Amino acid sequence: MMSLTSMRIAILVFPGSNCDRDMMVAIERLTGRRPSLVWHKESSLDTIDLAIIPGGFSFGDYLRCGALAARAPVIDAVLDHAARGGAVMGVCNGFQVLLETGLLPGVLVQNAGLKYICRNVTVDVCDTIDSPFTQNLETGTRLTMPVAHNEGNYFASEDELARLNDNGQIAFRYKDGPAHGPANPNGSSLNIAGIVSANGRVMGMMPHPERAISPELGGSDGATFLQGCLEALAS
Amino acid sequence: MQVIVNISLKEGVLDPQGLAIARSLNDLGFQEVDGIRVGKRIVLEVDETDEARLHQRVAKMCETLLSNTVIEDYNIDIPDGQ
Amino acid sequence: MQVIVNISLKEGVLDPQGLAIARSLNDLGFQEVDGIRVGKRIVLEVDETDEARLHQRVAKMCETLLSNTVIEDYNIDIPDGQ
Amino acid sequence: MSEPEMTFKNAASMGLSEDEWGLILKRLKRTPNLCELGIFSAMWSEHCSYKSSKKWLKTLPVDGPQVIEGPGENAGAVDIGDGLAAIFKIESHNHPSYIEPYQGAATGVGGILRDVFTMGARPMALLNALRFGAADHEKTKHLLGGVVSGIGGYGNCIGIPTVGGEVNFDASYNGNILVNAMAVGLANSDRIFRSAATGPGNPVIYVGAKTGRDGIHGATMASAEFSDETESKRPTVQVGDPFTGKLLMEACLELMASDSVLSIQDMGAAGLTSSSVEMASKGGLGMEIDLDLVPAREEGMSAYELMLSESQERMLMVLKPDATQTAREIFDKWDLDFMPIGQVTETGRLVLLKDGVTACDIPLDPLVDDAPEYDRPQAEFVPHPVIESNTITSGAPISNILMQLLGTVDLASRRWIYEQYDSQVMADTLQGPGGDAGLIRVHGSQRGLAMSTDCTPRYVEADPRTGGAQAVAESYRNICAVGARPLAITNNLNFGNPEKPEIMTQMAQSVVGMGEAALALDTPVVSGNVSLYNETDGRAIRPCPVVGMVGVIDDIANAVRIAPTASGQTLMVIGQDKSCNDGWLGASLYARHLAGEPQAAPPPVRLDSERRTGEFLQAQIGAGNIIAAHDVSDGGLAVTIAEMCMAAGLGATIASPDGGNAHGWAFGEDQGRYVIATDNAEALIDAAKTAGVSICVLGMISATDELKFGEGDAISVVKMKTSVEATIPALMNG
Ligand SMILES: Nc1ncnc2c1ncn2[C@@H]1O[C@H](COP(=O)(O)OP(=O)(O)O)[C@@H](O)[C@H]1O
Ligand SMILES: [Mg+2]
Repeated sequence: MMSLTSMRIAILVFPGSNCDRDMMVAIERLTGRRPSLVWHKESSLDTIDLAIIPGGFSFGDYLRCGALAARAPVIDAVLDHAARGGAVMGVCNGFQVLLETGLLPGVLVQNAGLKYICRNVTVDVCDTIDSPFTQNLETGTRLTMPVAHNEGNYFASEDELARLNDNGQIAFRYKDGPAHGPANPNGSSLNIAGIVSANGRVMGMMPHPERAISPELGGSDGATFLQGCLEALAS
Repeated sequence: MQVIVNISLKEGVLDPQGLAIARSLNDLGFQEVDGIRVGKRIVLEVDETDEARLHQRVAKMCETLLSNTVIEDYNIDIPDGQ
Repeated sequence: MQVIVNISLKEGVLDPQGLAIARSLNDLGFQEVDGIRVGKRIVLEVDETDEARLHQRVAKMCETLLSNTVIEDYNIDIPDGQ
Repeated sequence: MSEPEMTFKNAASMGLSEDEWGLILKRLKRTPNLCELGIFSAMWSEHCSYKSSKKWLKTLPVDGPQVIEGPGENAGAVDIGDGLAAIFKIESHNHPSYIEPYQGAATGVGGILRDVFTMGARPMALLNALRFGAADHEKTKHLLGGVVSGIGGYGNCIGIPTVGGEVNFDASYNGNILVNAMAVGLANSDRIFRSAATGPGNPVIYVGAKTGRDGIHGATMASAEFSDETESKRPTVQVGDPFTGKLLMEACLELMASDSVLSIQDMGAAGLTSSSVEMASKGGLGMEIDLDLVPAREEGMSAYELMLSESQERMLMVLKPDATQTAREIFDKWDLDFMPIGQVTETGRLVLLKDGVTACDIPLDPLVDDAPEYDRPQAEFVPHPVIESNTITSGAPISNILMQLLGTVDLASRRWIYEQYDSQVMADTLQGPGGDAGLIRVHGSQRGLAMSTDCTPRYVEADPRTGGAQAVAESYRNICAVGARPLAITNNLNFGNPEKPEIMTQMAQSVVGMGEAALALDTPVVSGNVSLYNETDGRAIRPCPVVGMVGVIDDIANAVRIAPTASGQTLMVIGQDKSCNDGWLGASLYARHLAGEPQAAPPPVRLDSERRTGEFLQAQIGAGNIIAAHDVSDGGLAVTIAEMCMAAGLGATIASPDGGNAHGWAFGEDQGRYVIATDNAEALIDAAKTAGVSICVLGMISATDELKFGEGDAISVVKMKTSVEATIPALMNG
């Protein structure tokens, strides 16, 4: 097992990304090592253990959220990395980008309330296939983290949803918890808040773990989640 | 009947989305793209068979809700042969 | 030349905006509205005079970027008389 | 191209008076052309010249050891320790937001952010002060929905958290809403950028988005009254592009770190005109610009249009001559236009070339220094009478009245609004909207910045001087209530037509009150904005001099919020003594909703005790003696206590006053008070005695769902919360 400090983590930065620094700070706090920020025009990635696509409004969310970012040069490198079984995590806008690249199935459409929504939500950790993103979290664990998005309403065909469900690819579902308001903030199918790929190596999620890394910021469940992932990837 | 409402930004109104998409297309090798304007295309199913009345009602919907007449223009298209 | 790309959601794909607009129109007294689907209408200025080639290039733009073919259909319209 | 000779008629259509036209002719010694006249009219508009307000703004206190940069630059700057400066300002976008609420509000946010990063600061937080018409007015829903999504649309996308603000509803804003946006940024104190041009011969660079025909003459429009006619004469609306705004912000901050920039100015109201004129005149120099080099979005734009366009996301800067290449590379990287368009000159003139000929050649002094300044007449102010509480109170139980008040839109939860704002991006938000002050951590340190915006227009209308002071005092309380030390303020003066003496009185007197309070509370004014002519068809808005305050807390671990944390904690009120068993109901929300809002004097503001109480609270929070604190504002003591219970999800048992007027006690809006929760009541009482601050016990937090006043009926906390949370969603969905 390698130590967390020796992990090589890249955070991709697109014009309009705005949670890149937050993610960098969170990861550095947990690993003691600053991840590298990789500009979208780069066409290759150094060998890495994890690629993270952070939240924000890449390319202004114009056309479709994540669409323009998914065609940026650096994405080819991410696809190669994923094809080699490399781990990839997308948060919020990063999740939208991953759907646009096809690394994960489905789409995120506009919230059912047609409004941007920023608040804490509670998610339930689901029983998933073997995945570094969930293996250190017990099924049924409740995590409270903020969401902040306008397009977080997960949609896929009935067949696709059934497949995700049966394969254990649903990682997080919105669940009633201490947070204010309805459990599902956006109308997402099957209350999906996060999914993993068929091989478990790619994850997309709407809640922002990097914003929930200490009690003064309103909670540490994001740190719990990230720590679990990092340890799994390091082992 | 089916009605199509096309909504476009008035001339001169900045379309940041169009600019960003055009730039991306250029970057992807579509150098021939000179400009893009993005509008909406709203397809309505309306329970009304009289074309004149349909047109008038849909115009009212555009003025009331569908278009932001300060910055947008709209046009109404009732496809033939319905 | 000018090209118009109409992008619409495939049948069966959820359209929260369309649903909400239809509901609002009903609430505003437009009871005759039965359903709405919202799509995009993208107007491109393209530096290409050969229609066949134009069509082919724009189709490629649609496949590469303009539409998400998992959930959207597109059609390309090159207005006459340009 | 020949253009018709300008006459007074042209000047009048741009909002200039006959005297002002005469002054232009005299200064120029000739007739201006269209472009020159446009430049004069923009620079002499109320918006750019402050011609009606300057006399009064000069009376505000602007100094203090904490002040690094007072009014006059793009934003004010105060020292927060550790070599850092908080840079902040508030600005209005009232008229554009009424015409197109989404874009108007979005560009308002974009504009205030540019003011802050122009100074070299990275923006850290946003706030907004909003005024809409009556909740049931036909336009309110549309305007509120549009403004809120526009604020979110810009702030969320650019990635700056919105951490606070305020909203009022009042029929006087039916035809003229107020949208004021405030931004707070952080910079190194020794790396603050200013706008004065330096060094004749240095290149003048245009960066950012291209120029189109957006919002031409927005500055003069913002200085004109509304009527149905202006509503139909809609100018091309400015469209915000937060994506380009974000790129511009990153590019400018990157460039500023490279030691290339000599001076920089954003293009806000009156675009290229005000930026070039201000840079040159502040530097005591001149400027020459070739308008053919200005990156344009549309074809065939005239000199007039290029100079007056209010296209967003643009900046003008003067660079060190040898830095141009470095700078260009940075802007290329961010895919932004970068264009040298002219140079600094020694002439003291603004010279513009278009199509190879001189399109404008005017001296700068008259544009700025000789701009008209008016001492407009005021009407005599007739004070509203002081009304005794027993003349308007009834014998209804406190519980009934409390539920009624909590059900009004005035006291409704603002959650529907602020959940549309990303309040947490940048991961330093310690308290977003929903408390007294927004609180953010200074990244990587234990220090925090607290901020709040406040104004109570009904007080200002009833007594402008008291109302002006009250706005400062309420902001001060909101900062103190989280445990922070107030530092300085910015202000946004929103009034009607200053040519009417009674409006002039409102403005002048409230500035006087604001100045007195700012001086007494040691919170000097470091920046601000004036928005006049907020009238529709001759009817003015309720006066609204908004105050935005910033404070600092040295150790964020000490900060408190409004929610008590456990049953058994003692609730006390600081700033009020036991004998106070009546209360000031004049101009209160109680009077508004239960007594038909009679004309009445507002509660007085006592600045010396205000400061004593505020400093006592800060000290006690710092010492760890206070668990939760909430200042007493709209709705009085009972509402304050109810809000604390709702935030905690806990009940409370409150002793009712002995005798006196129960409604006055519960709902009076006497100033200078805070409700706190503590485990250390004894220690607090002793400390208060020493500090000369009044304090008294109200009751105790209970582990139940019941808020109980004396022997009165218990009120369910859950029910109260359901009620306050339901009001705005019902308004917006209904
Ligand atoms: N327009 C707004 N934008 C963001 N937050 C808002 C807005 N309006 C109100 N809030 C938040 O709601 C809470 C209640 O507002 P208000 O009653 O004005 O507070 P106070 O009485 O302490 O000044 C505050 O935390 C405030 O920051
Ligand atoms: Mg308060």
